Amino acid sequence: MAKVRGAIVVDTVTCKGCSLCVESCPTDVIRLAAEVNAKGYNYAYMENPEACIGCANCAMVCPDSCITVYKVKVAEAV
Amino acid sequence: MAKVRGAIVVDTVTCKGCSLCVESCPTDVIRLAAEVNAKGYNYAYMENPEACIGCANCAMVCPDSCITVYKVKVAEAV
Amino acid sequence: MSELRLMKGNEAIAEAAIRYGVDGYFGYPITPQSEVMETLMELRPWETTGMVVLQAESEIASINMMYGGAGCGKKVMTSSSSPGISLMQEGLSYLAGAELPCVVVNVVRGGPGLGTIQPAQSDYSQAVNGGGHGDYNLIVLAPSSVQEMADFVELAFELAFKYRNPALILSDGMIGQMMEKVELKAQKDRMSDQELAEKYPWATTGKPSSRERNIITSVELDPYAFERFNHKVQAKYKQMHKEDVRFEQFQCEDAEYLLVAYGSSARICQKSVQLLREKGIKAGLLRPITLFPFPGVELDKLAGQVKGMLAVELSAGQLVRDVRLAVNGKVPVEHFGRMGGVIHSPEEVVEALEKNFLKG
Amino acid sequence: MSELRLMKGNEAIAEAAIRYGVDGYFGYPITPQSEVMETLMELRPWETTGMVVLQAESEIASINMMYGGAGCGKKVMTSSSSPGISLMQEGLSYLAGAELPCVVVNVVRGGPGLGTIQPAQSDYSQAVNGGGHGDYNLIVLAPSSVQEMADFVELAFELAFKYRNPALILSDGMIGQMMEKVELKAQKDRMSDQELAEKYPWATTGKPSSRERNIITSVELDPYAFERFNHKVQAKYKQMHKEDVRFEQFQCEDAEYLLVAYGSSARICQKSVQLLREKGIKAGLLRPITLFPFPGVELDKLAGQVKGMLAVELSAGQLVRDVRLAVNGKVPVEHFGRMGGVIHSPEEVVEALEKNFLKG
Amino acid sequence: MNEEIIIAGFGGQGVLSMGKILAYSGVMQGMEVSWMPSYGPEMRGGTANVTVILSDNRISSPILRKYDTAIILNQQSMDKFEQTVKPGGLLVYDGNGITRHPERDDINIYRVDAAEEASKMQSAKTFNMIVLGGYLKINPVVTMENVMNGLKKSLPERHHHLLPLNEAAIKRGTEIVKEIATV
Amino acid sequence: MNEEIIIAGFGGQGVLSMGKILAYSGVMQGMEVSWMPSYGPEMRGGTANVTVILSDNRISSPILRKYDTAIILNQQSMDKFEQTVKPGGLLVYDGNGITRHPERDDINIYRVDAAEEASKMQSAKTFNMIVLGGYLKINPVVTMENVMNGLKKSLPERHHHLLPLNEAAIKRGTEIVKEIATV
Amino acid sequence: MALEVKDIIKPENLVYAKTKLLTERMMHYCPGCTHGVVNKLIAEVIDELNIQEDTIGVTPVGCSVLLYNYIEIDWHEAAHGRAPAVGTGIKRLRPDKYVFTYQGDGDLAAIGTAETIHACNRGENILMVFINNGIYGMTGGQMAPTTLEGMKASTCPFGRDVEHDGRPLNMTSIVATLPGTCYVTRQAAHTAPAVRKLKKSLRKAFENQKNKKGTSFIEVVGTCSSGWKMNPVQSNKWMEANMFPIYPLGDIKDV
Amino acid sequence: MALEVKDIIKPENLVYAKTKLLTERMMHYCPGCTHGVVNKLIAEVIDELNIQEDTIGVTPVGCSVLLYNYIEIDWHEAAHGRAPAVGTGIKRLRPDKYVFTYQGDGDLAAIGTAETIHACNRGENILMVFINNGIYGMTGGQMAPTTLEGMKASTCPFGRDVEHDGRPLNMTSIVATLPGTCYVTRQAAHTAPAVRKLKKSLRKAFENQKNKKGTSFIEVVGTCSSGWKMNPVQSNKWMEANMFPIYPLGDIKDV
Ligand SMILES: Cc1ncc(C[n+]2csc(CCOP(=O)(O)OP(=O)(O)O)c2C)c(N)n1
Ligand SMILES: Cc1ncc(C[n+]2csc(CCOP(=O)(O)OP(=O)(O)O)c2C)c(N)n1
Ligand code: SF4
Ligand code: SF4
Ligand code: SF4
Ligand code: SF4
Ligand code: SF4
Ligand code: SF4
Ligand SMILES: [Mg+2]
Ligand SMILES: [Mg+2]
Repeated sequence: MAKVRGAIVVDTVTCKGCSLCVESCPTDVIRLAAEVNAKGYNYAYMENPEACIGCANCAMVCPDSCITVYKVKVAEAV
Repeated sequence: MAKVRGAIVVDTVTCKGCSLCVESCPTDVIRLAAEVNAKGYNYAYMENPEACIGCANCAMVCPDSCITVYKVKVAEAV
Repeated sequence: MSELRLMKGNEAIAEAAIRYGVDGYFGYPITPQSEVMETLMELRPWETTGMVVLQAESEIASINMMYGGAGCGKKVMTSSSSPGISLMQEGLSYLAGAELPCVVVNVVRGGPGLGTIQPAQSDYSQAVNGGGHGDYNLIVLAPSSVQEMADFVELAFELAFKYRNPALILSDGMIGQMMEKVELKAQKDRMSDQELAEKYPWATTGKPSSRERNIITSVELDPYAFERFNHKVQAKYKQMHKEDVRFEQFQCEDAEYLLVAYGSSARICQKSVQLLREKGIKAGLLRPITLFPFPGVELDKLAGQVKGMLAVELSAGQLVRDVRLAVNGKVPVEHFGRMGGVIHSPEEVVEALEKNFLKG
Repeated sequence: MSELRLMKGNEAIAEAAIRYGVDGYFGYPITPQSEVMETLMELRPWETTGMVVLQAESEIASINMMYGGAGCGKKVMTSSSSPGISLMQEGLSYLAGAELPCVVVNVVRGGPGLGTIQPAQSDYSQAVNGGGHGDYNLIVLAPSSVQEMADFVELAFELAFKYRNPALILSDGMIGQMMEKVELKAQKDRMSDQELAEKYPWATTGKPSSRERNIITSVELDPYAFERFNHKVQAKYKQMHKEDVRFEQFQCEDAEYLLVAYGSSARICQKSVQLLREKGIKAGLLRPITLFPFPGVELDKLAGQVKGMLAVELSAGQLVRDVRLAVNGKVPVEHFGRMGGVIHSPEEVVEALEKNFLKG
Repeated sequence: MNEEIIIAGFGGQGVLSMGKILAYSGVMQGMEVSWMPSYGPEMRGGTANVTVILSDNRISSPILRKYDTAIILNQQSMDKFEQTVKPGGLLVYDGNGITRHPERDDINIYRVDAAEEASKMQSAKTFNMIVLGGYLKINPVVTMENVMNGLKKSLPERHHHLLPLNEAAIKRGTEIVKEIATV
Repeated sequence: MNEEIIIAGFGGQGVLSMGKILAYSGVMQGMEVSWMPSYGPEMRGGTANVTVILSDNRISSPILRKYDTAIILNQQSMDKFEQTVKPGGLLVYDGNGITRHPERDDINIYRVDAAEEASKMQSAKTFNMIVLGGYLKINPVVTMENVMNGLKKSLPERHHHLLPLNEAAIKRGTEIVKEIATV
Repeated sequence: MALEVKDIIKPENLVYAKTKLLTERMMHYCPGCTHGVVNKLIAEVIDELNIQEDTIGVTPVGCSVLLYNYIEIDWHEAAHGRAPAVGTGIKRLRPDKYVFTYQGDGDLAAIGTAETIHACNRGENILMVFINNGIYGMTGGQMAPTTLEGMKASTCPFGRDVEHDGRPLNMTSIVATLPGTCYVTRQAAHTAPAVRKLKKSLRKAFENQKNKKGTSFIEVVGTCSSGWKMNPVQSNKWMEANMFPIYPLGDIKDV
Repeated sequence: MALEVKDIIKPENLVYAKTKLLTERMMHYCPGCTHGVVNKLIAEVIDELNIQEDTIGVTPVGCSVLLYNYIEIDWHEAAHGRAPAVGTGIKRLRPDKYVFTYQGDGDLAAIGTAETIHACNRGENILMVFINNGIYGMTGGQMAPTTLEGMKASTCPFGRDVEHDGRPLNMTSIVATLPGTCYVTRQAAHTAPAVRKLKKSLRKAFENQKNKKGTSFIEVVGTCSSGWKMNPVQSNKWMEANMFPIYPLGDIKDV
């Protein structure tokens, strides 16, 4: 049985820290950083990268198109 | 049994000869005159005064409020 | 092939528009200019030249449909009369702000308010000095015959496209409603979409990969950038004053008194000049054809020659301000005008000139 | 009881309107003036003075609600900024044509088009010379401080009712958005319907048997009657010029050069006068407070005294036309202005004056 | 040549088209012409008038206050325009419905009872052509040939079969016009 | 006295209200004042600034290009306004999030780490008052009494219970402000 | 013995006369125009309700622009399409008065669309009378938003082409969907029964206003013989045959 | 052994990236603004349909005025409320192009009411996108025609009072009644499923245009965290709880 692993890349320069991606992630991958970017926003990042399934929900709801999503199928580690 | 008799007075100065009264009269009382008034209109008049039942239909539809209606109840002439 | 016809000024505009190859007309009925759209609808140019004619839900919709069409680089026009033109002021300011060429016809009636439907020239200031907000001007042409109603369609479009600026034909109920003979030009082809894309690289045609996207807009939130834009626009107006001032002179060579009048008023004044000359008064007439750019330089020249000028217009005094500004005190400039739809007679103009300059 | 407060010009207008006893406000949001309606909605005057405040669906609806309220003899006002004011031009012409008093505030921003939301003075011609169609004028007041934003509400209504003519307060984004201290007047009572019926016999109040019906209208299809109406209106404007011209002079007594500026520009010019005087140049400032009626007579007087005038305005040159018309060539009149939302500094004005009159 | 004419009557009497035909005739004859109608909702009232000017020179105002000729087709127009005829000018009128006949003694007055004639001819539409014929008889400003050319130009193609009828009407007008007074 | 100040930072840092309190303090002290915000949708971008002028004389333009004092609360504002301080003028800034510190050597530079202090005080809302305290320490254009009066006037009644907290924050600001460079 | 007409025509026998609220001014409408009938009915209703002193009317730009010359009440003449805004201004400032607007189909359903919808949506406590004659009467018979498919007008001389101009707009059914309207009805004025019904509607609308129920909206489907190029009698027939199917008479909303 | 993140982030594994039709320009919207999501979706759909060279967009006056900075197509920026008229002008003269308008609720349902209704009634063959965030975002949060009952805005700081301002206006259901519209739907953009549906609607609307079916009208119920004075996440919740009952999602018309 194949498992799916995903990863996202957040453009931390343009991220406005709106948290919509955080809310939309089914596997609770994303958090907002404690630090702010140059615009003063707490940008998003992968807090639990292993949990990401590459579903792209986060990217879809991101108003600022900051998220790029990658996905691979991997053999289940039994 | 009482019969109803009516009569109308047309203001021939303001009548525009539109014929709407003619059309609306249930008893075919009204006609347009062959002559025109000062505005050039063939004004309305009672052609069959005996037929008038004073129903005021003509007056009601007259756009120019030219018609005054009178009505009396009379004993039926047997 | 050109053609001689008897027709109303309003009809002439419609006929000329089709023949010149106008792409679209958007309008809303109002007296005394409804014949423009009526004629177009009767002639159905969409079946011949492909010209679009649409009755809009209002003048505001018309002028904004113009904004859409003009942004595509198309030759679009509308016509209305005074109250309808007032409603277009925001739209005109946007058209000027987005540097869009288009032609608007105002067949003026007497105001203010609903006023009268009879001819007047009381929208001069609105047309020439600023009806809408912001520093902009329209190119303004004033026809004084049915022939010019026809001819100025072409002229207005040529100038509008030369400068990428809206042009207004300032007519009135007299010129719009009267019939005269008019020579209509032969039919021209409308410009193809391809030629258009080449000639008007600013037009929205759908963005090909070969160029940056075209944006028709009048917004600029950075004040310094917006000031630069404004300077650019002002430079266009300067250029217009150099290159495109048009006027007609009538017996000005030896004139001692000058009538200044445009449009329908100028027709009447031409007769007044005759009458004055018959009385031994050396009068002349300068008729501005372009009200913006205004023939101020020419008037200034004549100021060195004449003893007085009389601005004659169907209004309380609007053109007269531009005349005064042009001569800047060099000669006395007086005003004569009727209002509210009353047309002055040639004789009244004669009297007015005599009263102002020759008596007491 | 009057009260000292720190507030924005826009807020001051709202506060002053309530305190003066205005009956109704109709408006539509637009930057930089939305605080006027916002302040009113926050203050809920309908619960205190009974003043009506309604957000309309557009500026066109606003100005026509004004027409309804004003025809009833009520003190009604609206506010907007440039594009919104352009949309009101038909309505303003109707209000003038029906001789209705009311107050419109234009917190001007840079145009043309959507332009910028930064301050400008580029709606001068629209306000003063004819935005709408027909021969009419608005009474135009130009505040140059937050205090005047408050004070001119009353002044505008007094003049509007004196002449039965709409009045416009021509402000700009700077005066509207800035806070200054302002002394607010004590609350006045609104006029009762009964008093109104007596004071304004022309107002629609429902027709009692004691008078003819009142008709608020601007239509007159008979040209001669309409011309008479127009003459009557023009006579009002003459009277305004005699009785109600307002201006402020600053160091004009011995001035050799005169700055002419209004509103926000005049504030800056006051500093420029100081700077010029420090440089030994005898400058003065005339600030028109009423732009219509324009203080032309005063300028003409000063033309006999000064060597040159510089009209300073946040526009390409609109006020300058009225200055030139006033002095009619007696002295050179030059123009200096920034555009597009850029505010000139006092130093730039100094330079402009020097460049125009003192070098070469 | 400079002829300034007002034609006035009820709407529906063909006032405007009569003016247009006259103007077109002028064009055919190489003259300058202008045709200026009364316009707008006052026409609702039922009256219409048109000013036609035929001239050898450029025409200044198409709107006038005095006329060389008035062609008057109802009482209201008589009341309104009788006094606008220049002294020595011409007034042509249809007597139908006229309750107060023209009274001026300084102008030439002719009458053409076209309404009566049209109903005799059983062709109400020719009314205005009869009037035109009457006028042209008195003042032949344009030749009949040019009138027919003008008529052709101002009628849409689909009505060209009516040309003979109209010509006959014009002729009839020239026959029935009668002098009332001349100066 | 004539003090021309720009206060600039993120929206939400209380830039505008800080300016208003300062201006109201000036009013309380009998000065002429003006307060002019940046306005409109450019505020969407997340930055805000306000120009405050306190003066003994009538104020001409409330919009300036050079300032006596710049109070700068983020990097963007540092980039935009550092150069606008008049030589010999004052720049006060909060070090939080500043990646490029001020570099001018012809002005007086002070730093007040108000963000840090506010989070220590567990009261983010007092941030701007701490900054104000720091500024007033360096340039006491208004007395503390008038500042408190101004604060009272500019806060709605329902927030008056916060006055002591704000006063404490202002005091704290006077304590933590530190000199970076002076001319 | 037959009664003579002159014996019938006596004050005591009077059953119908021009209401005293109508002025002496002769109406400027063309012969047979629906406007005349509706103008009269409004006058009658105001008279019967005895609210002359408390009524302010708003006329449009359209053939009824001069309606203010005919009814003895106070009036405002509004700019084209803006009567609902003008009516709003009046009513908000004089809530004690009865306010009604009177508009044609060009005025109300073309240029004035926004004002119509928003006054109704706010539920302005006024009466709006809407004369739908399917044409721009005043300006000489141009196509209106309500012109029928295939119907000729001067700006669609070959008949309205719905591909080009869209289908007839039914404003009355739109305003009926708005929560601010309390009474929406479509009536006619071409026969005596129609006139009676219309009068009832008008009366009800004024009563709604008294009861502060919101906006009452009365459409009157009417004719324009000049614009339609038919005589008045033909026009009525054409209206029955062609207009009524598209604009069916009857109450649409009554809450 | 667990896969490293850097091993996943490889071009061949890419499943979602910013479409190339979006420019590099950073959007000026506030954090979490619905405009950003919808702007992006439009770009994606134009890209996917490969109609970039054939599409002309019309932006309104409202927060999305500068939308033209973000998508790589030709644009017109229209005056407040007039986008449907501008779109009409473009489409009539360039019927070969895809034309869409994008408007806020103030723009489309207040000042632009007449233009909206008449473009839809004529059945202009365009797409109209309508972002209903119940407020005037750009000008600082004033009441819109669609503001909910009791909802606060800067011109109704104590909540919309329906007695004073009328009830929320449902423009979408109005335009659905007009014969000119072929597809009328109400969608949202706050969750991934909502985004997928909305994208489908957008695609369908462009296809309708290709097939000359008339006006497609897509309302997107959205948030304005700045105007509503909530954070973006709260805003979405509030929207679900309060906006959706009044503006229920789903297709209203599809012919
Ligand atoms: C702003 C403006 N636009 C256009 C007009 C011209 N106009 C006068 S009435 C009218 C339409 C009349 O039609 P309708 O409203 O149906 O009334 P009707 O005459 O048929 O009763 C128009 C377009 C005007 N007066 N003002
Ligand atoms: C004629 C005119 N009136 C008013 C404005 C001011 N204005 C700009 S955007 C806007 C409304 C914005 O609200 P909405 O359409 O809902 O868009 P949002 O910002 O919420 O997306 C207004 C009233 C303007 N620019 N032009
Ligand atoms: S949705 Fe986008 S902008 Fe918002 S926090 Fe996530 S990445 Fe940042
Ligand atoms: S792709 Fe899916 S699982 Fe991964 S972060 Fe985004 S929403 Fe979460
Ligand atoms: S309805 Fe009236 S106007 Fe018409 S013909 Fe009869 S009386 Fe005359
Ligand atoms: S009252 Fe009745 S019966 Fe008599 S004429 Fe009139 S309609 Fe006929
Ligand atoms: S034009 Fe039509 S609507 Fe107007 S008055 Fe004549 S018939 Fe009535
Ligand atoms: S104000 Fe509202 S609509 Fe505008 S960008 Fe911000 S969140 Fe979006
Ligand atoms: Mg109609
Ligand atoms: Mg919105």
